[in-house]
Amino acid sequence: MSAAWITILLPLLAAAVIAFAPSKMAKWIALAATGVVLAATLRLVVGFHDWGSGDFQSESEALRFLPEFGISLSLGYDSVALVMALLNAVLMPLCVLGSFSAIKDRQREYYAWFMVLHASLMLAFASRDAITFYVGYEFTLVPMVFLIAIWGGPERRAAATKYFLFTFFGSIFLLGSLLWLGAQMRESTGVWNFDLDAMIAYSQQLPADTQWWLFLFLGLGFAVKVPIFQLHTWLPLAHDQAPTGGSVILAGTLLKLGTYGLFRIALPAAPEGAVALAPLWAILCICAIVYASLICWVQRDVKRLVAYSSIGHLALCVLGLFAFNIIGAEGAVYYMVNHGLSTGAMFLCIGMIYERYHTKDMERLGGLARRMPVWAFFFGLFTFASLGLPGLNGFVGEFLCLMGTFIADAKSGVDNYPGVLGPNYAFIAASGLVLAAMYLLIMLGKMIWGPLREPHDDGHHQPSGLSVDLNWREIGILTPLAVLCLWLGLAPGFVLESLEPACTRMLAPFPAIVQAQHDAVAAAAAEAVASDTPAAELIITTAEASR
Amino acid sequence: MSALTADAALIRLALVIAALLFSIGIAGFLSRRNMIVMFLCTELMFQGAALALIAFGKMHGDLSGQVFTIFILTVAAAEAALALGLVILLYRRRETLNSEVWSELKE
Amino acid sequence: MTMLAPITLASSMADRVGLLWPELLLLIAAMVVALMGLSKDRTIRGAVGPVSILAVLASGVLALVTGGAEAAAAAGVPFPALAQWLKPMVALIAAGLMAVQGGFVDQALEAAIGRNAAAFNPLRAIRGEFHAFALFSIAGVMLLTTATDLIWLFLALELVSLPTYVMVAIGRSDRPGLEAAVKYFFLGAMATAVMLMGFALLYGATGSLQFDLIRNAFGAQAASGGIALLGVGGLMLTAIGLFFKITAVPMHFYAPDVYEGAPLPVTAVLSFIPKVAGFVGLILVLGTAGLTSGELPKPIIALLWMAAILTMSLGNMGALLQHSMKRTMAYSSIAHSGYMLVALAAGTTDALDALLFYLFAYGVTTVATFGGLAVIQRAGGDADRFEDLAGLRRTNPWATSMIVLGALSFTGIPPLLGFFGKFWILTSAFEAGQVALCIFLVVNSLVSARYYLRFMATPVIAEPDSNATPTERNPSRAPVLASVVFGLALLILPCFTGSIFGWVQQATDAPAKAQ
Amino acid sequence: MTLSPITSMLPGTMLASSDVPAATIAPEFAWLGWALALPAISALACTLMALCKVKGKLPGWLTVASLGTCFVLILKAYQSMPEGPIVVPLAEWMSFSWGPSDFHSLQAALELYIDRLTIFWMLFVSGLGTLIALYATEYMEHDVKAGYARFFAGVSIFLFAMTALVMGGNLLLLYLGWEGVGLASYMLIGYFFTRPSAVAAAKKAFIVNRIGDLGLALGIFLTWRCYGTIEYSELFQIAGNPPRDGPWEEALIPYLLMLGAFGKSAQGPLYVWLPDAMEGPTPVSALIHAATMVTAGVFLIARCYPLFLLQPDALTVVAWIGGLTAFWAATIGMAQYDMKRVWAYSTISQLGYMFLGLGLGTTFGACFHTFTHAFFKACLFLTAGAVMHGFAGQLDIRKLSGLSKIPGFRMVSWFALLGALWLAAFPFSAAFFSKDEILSAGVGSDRADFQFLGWLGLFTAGLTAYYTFRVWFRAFAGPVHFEPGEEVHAHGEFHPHSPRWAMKLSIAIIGIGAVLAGYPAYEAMFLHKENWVQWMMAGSTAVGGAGVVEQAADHAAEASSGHQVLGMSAHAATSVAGSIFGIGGILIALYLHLIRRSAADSLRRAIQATPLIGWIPGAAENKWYVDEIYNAVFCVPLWVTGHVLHFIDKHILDAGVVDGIGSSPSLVGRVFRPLYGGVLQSYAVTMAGGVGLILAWLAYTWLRGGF
Repeated sequence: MSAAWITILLPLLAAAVIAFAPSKMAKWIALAATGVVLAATLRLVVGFHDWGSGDFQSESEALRFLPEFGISLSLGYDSVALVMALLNAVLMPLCVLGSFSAIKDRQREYYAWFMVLHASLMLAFASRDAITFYVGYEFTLVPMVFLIAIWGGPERRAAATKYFLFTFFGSIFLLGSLLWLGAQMRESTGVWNFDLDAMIAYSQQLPADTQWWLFLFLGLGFAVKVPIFQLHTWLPLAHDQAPTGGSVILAGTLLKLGTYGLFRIALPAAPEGAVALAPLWAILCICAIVYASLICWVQRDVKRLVAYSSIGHLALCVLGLFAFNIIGAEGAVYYMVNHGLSTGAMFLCIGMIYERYHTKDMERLGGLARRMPVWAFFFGLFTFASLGLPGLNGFVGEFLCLMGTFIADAKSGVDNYPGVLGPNYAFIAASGLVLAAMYLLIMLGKMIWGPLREPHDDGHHQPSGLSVDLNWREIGILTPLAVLCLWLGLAPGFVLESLEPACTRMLAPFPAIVQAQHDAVAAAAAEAVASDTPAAELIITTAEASR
Repeated sequence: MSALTADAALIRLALVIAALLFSIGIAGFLSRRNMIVMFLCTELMFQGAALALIAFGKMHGDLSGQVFTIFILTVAAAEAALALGLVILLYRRRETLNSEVWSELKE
Repeated sequence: MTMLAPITLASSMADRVGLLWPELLLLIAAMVVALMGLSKDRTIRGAVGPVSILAVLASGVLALVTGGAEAAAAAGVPFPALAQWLKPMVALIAAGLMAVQGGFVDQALEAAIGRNAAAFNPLRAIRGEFHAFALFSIAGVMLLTTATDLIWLFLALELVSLPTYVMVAIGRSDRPGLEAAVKYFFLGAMATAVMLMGFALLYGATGSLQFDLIRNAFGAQAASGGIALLGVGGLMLTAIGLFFKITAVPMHFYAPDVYEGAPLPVTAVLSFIPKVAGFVGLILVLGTAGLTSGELPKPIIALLWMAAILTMSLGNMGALLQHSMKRTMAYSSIAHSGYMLVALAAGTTDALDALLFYLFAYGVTTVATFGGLAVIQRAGGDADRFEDLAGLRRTNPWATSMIVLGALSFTGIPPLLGFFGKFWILTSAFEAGQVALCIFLVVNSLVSARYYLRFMATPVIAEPDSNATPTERNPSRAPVLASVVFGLALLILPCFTGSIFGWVQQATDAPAKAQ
Repeated sequence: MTLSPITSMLPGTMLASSDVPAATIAPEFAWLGWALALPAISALACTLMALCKVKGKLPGWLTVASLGTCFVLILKAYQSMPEGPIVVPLAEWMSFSWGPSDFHSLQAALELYIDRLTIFWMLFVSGLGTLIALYATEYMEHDVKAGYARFFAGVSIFLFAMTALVMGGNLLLLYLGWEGVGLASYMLIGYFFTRPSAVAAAKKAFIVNRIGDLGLALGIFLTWRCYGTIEYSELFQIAGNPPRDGPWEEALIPYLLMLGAFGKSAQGPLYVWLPDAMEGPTPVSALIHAATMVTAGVFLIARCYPLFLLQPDALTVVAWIGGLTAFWAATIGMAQYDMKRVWAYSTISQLGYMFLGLGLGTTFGACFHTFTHAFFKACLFLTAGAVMHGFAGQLDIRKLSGLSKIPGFRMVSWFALLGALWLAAFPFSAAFFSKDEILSAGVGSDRADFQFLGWLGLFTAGLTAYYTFRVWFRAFAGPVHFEPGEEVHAHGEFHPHSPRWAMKLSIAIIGIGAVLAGYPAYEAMFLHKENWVQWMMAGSTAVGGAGVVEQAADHAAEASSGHQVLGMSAHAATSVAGSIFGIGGILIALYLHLIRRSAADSLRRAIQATPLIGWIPGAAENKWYVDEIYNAVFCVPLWVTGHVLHFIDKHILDAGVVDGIGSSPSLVGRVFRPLYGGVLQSYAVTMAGGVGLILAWLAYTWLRGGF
């Protein structure tokens, strides 16, 4: 059995075992399983065939699952998928470890759901087939809903319901679009085929207006998951109410399914549509950056603050994707990883505080650097990673996304990769740099600096039975993340290099399309000038604006 | 030709009667509250259909319509048995044949 | 004019007896079971359930073994291979439904008789007849699949319906049950009359009751300028009559009340058996007018289209407002009929296959869910409020898991079986160009998620209200067993959807060959 | 490279060739990487020690040792450095390439770009860094159990980042250092993190700097867009080529870079963070917020001078911002009572001079002033630190007097005097020459606006002298009087404790350094040798400006007939006027703050009593209410917007739209509820009606002609 299969089947097996194992054993089984999965994923990385190729590289024989529909369960990775799988594999054991003391009741169910979540995420990242991707993508909902609804905060039921319905809303659009595309393919080729590469190859041939609709719906599907501005309201609630482990995975990898889906399916499948809709998406993204940042500023609940910050951060990531150039695309993928690590780590940190004080209210907590210096160090580190301090991981992705956006117009001089965005978008998006610093430092100022404030209403400081500062287990959770943050910030070279072929492949159809669009606008402008119509001025203005 | 004309007229008449029977059945079913009457109305509808079958059979010179009618009669009889049994059960419970008393299940 | 067409009916029926072994087995079993139920010996009475289940399973196996698509084709069955899929499928799910009924017996009386505290009363220990009726109904569905003419269709449909009326009425002779029965019966009779009128018009339009002849007549009419108005009217009335069976708008109004009033296991039966019958009837009747070749008269397609949209939407919207689980399931069952009507409206062979598969997925999910719900009860009725599920995870984790799985499958969450049902309907409808229907379908899935979430969440999350009287455990293990078997099937069968899809496709392949 | 605009703005000079020499790749200098690595290692080690709660002075000594080694490495580089700039590749960092030509790659390796400007900057950065770290080993000793390791981790991070900033071979590495020093600054300003004011100051510093960083980042993007590279070695070679982009984009580059420089160097509208930054421990104020970090903006412009030279208007803006900031900060500095705050405003003011110099085209003057300023301002801060250390945090000049007469503080006082004289640009002090270089370029300019800026600078020099000596005369001279500050730990009578050897040694070395900083000028003046600083500028990217000044200096030396100011050469005129302003300021301070201290108060009262200008003293003490205005104009509206958006998000978008849509199905479902009324006949009627409706719809559609 190949390592790829292990990453999916082992968690499922573990879930089954946990369901019948003694309650005390549950967490250890989960930890062992996630550890093995991490090892298997590392094995995949080591055994990755060809770092220079952007193609999906098969890791297993295709299981002809539903031959009538051309659906096969075949696992494979390109470097982007592999990086995302690795991110998930790294976060999972840490989440399990982080739940050791936090989850006291219904442990078996908790860890079993976690394993199911693990498997479906791994399936989504490893799928080469649209339907199996969708299976993994969609099934993540179920364990997550239960994780939120059972072990969540006081508003857990509302949060879980909203999360479920809202993201289900998105994914039915995704499913609908995929099936529609499959049916179209069947009509023209005579056979059903849901292989992603084949679907994308087919779909790129579709006429531009068809692609417009296709991208609208595919994009809508992923937009909910990302979440894109105006479709985001499920996120603060879900993050806020989820248990720590759930929040970490939600922020760390579940949201990435949205951006990964854009990267893997929506953008390459409907490049014409993507180009046509890119300004709309970009405007939503830059709105989200400002909007989420300002809302973060006035949050009292630290977890909610970090949740809102995810909206802004991921908007930047999506902006990078819509730059349609290699810098933006690689930046976006890198940013996915970074956001997963740093935001995940922040949620872990907040969880540790919550376990000790049973509050996340920044008005009641403060100055914890005095009480918990080690925790404060980690929290500060991840905060700075999150606000994009160079030398830490966040910066690399953020910088590349912004730069990709900045140069993404016809004049950028990037012959191969002209785009439809450009400096105007980047200027506004870059304001996020300042705003993020603002709210994150306010948070830091309240949480770790200043005079010590602890909630005293429960009479004693350590109702949790935990040590004052972090214990070794907690340090062990945060240290790998901290090391990764530093390492990815200081030496991004290898990862960036390996991402390049896959990004190049994804971007292949874009230059011609964008160029054609620019040419068309320029031609229209020229024609208008030549004929000296009254509309000439308007068209020229539009043409200039589009540059 | 006259025989044919007479047949056609007969068939038309039979069909009109069938339609009337069916319509009366429906109208009765919708308007009456007595369960026995309601059941009889459904029987009327059945018989309307049966009459139409016979008329059409005549029209097509085919006997299967009549065969069908016999089956309809049989089934109607079975249904009548069922209906009467049910009505008795209901009557015992509520001492009335008014169907409106059975309206506790609703939104 | 006076020359009569040769009566081929009797002879052709005689040929077909060979196709009917499963039904014969079921009819015999029904009688045996009815007699066993009269026995004073408690062990014999107790064996009624297992015997029924075995009989149903055996009939399914028999259907597989005897098969004979060729014989059916020779006998003029419109979809000769349909039975090969439908009979075993119905048998399998019916076995599950019978198992869900396992607990359905006058427990107090049985116990009293066991203690010799009460005399045996065959009128109250109704188990025997009850199972016999169920078996009759199942036999009716099986008969339907090999129907060759309208008479057979009519008789088989009545064989399906009449026992269900009785089951509702005598299931638990309490007031809700009786009310349900009276509504079900009278409205059902009216719908049957409408359907019969449709048959009459069909006969009038084509001059035949046999499907192949009707098809030929319609084919000729269509070739020469379109099917006559009389024929269209006949198709329409027939379809509307059958809508009652499948609880499609506007003939669905009885469903919530009847499902709520009937005892839970009967509700389970109602939500599956008549539905299969109705859809098979629709397939057969509409098949005469070109269902699978996309040549249905436009008004019929429009009717199906409208009915599909309304049925999905009204079903799901209605379900959102309910407190009774059975009532919710009634609306849910209406909505699922709507999904299946989408396939019917799409009108391709592929869509038909999708429908047949969906029936299966729906049936399996129904057994899993109702089996799970049947593990709790209350004195004098079902435990029917959502709140009754609270705390179920402690008292019965298996049932809880299965309810969750069932709800997920109903919602269409991959990779459960229900997802593949929707998947197939959607792809086929997309392929047929019914984009609007697809959009309605997915939006309705979304709406439905909300109330299925209650089925998922309440047993897992909610804690029972300490003031409320606690629910009782169903003494029978059969429902939970059925639930677990079918619930696990929801998880496991998707691994074999490839084979199942192939099987289903064969069911409708044959007529294409025959033509 | 076309430089015609700049020739027109400078007095009759022709530019020497301002082409930056091509850089050679010199892997053999890889040992210079240790200058980057040592502080990094020290930072990591100190962080670990902080986490492990190491008690003792080990972190301090480790930092001093690593910084000292770093200084030695720089010295060695100074000696062995070849003529032209070199590029030392160290490692990969971020690199992309997607095509064969320019504009198809983004290279940002971990590489060093070493020219004389780099070495010059690193010399005083690492040198002062070492000394101030040494000073801090003693100054911070009362925190050995609390934040000692954390403090030195911050200092090490700062040195690492500053090294990356100065030595980095591309703009992205500069950005890394840029933000890195911001982090260090944040950590160190907020060192006393239990004080809310310190936390707020740290936050403010970082955020205001971030605004500048935003400009820098965008400038980097735009640079890449225009030139296809962000590596200095390539960039400066092709900077004069017609840019790839339109003129608009190219013109914007220096403005964006400038924004970054203003943020880091507390200029123009972004100066507000620096005074608050004095919440940090004094060594930090000396090192980061006076001597080194704040000069990063000067460095940035000097480094990217070729890009600025292409846009003379941008340089004009730099000059104006610098000149006005110098004046503005001086006015506030005159009214402050906290010694460190005065020095902070003086830092802003002096940085303004440097920017003025950059804008006027005399990078030499600007860098020279940076150099001298680093020493004397560090000296002033360290003496202030010694006072603070000795008087339990007391820095209010109203509560300190005559410190020079207190035993143990004599040396401190005299070095403070030295620093004050230098700050006041007392004739023949080092700063006198460096300031003179800048102001003469303004006064001697052809352009009226530059002349105005030059005279404004001279006037500001007078103000500087006044407020500097106001502090010295108040605190160090006069009768002995003191009140301890808030950080009194011991009970009983308060005894000031005088600094011990490490602090004294550092102060002494830095003080001597301040004196020696003038040596290049003396050398040029008396030995007629080339000014050493100017030599250091030559061949660097700042060479354009240096070339200009070289010519200008030649002109001045020849006392050519043109561009006479007040009948003298611009240099001479500036020197004389500067001396007059400076000594005048000192004399006024002497009268008001030493001879008749009551006169100061009565003057203040008199002004306050005068209508129209009565508000001035109070406003000046309150920093012209700039913070309040910023708060009202930027912070409060954004904060309110945040609340409004949060309300919209929570109650309108989520609870309204989303939940509204979510509940719409059940609302619609409610409409149909009456149909399920429970009566048998009504169901029959509804069914029949439904059938009728559907049939009617079908008939209607059919009649209308199709489906």
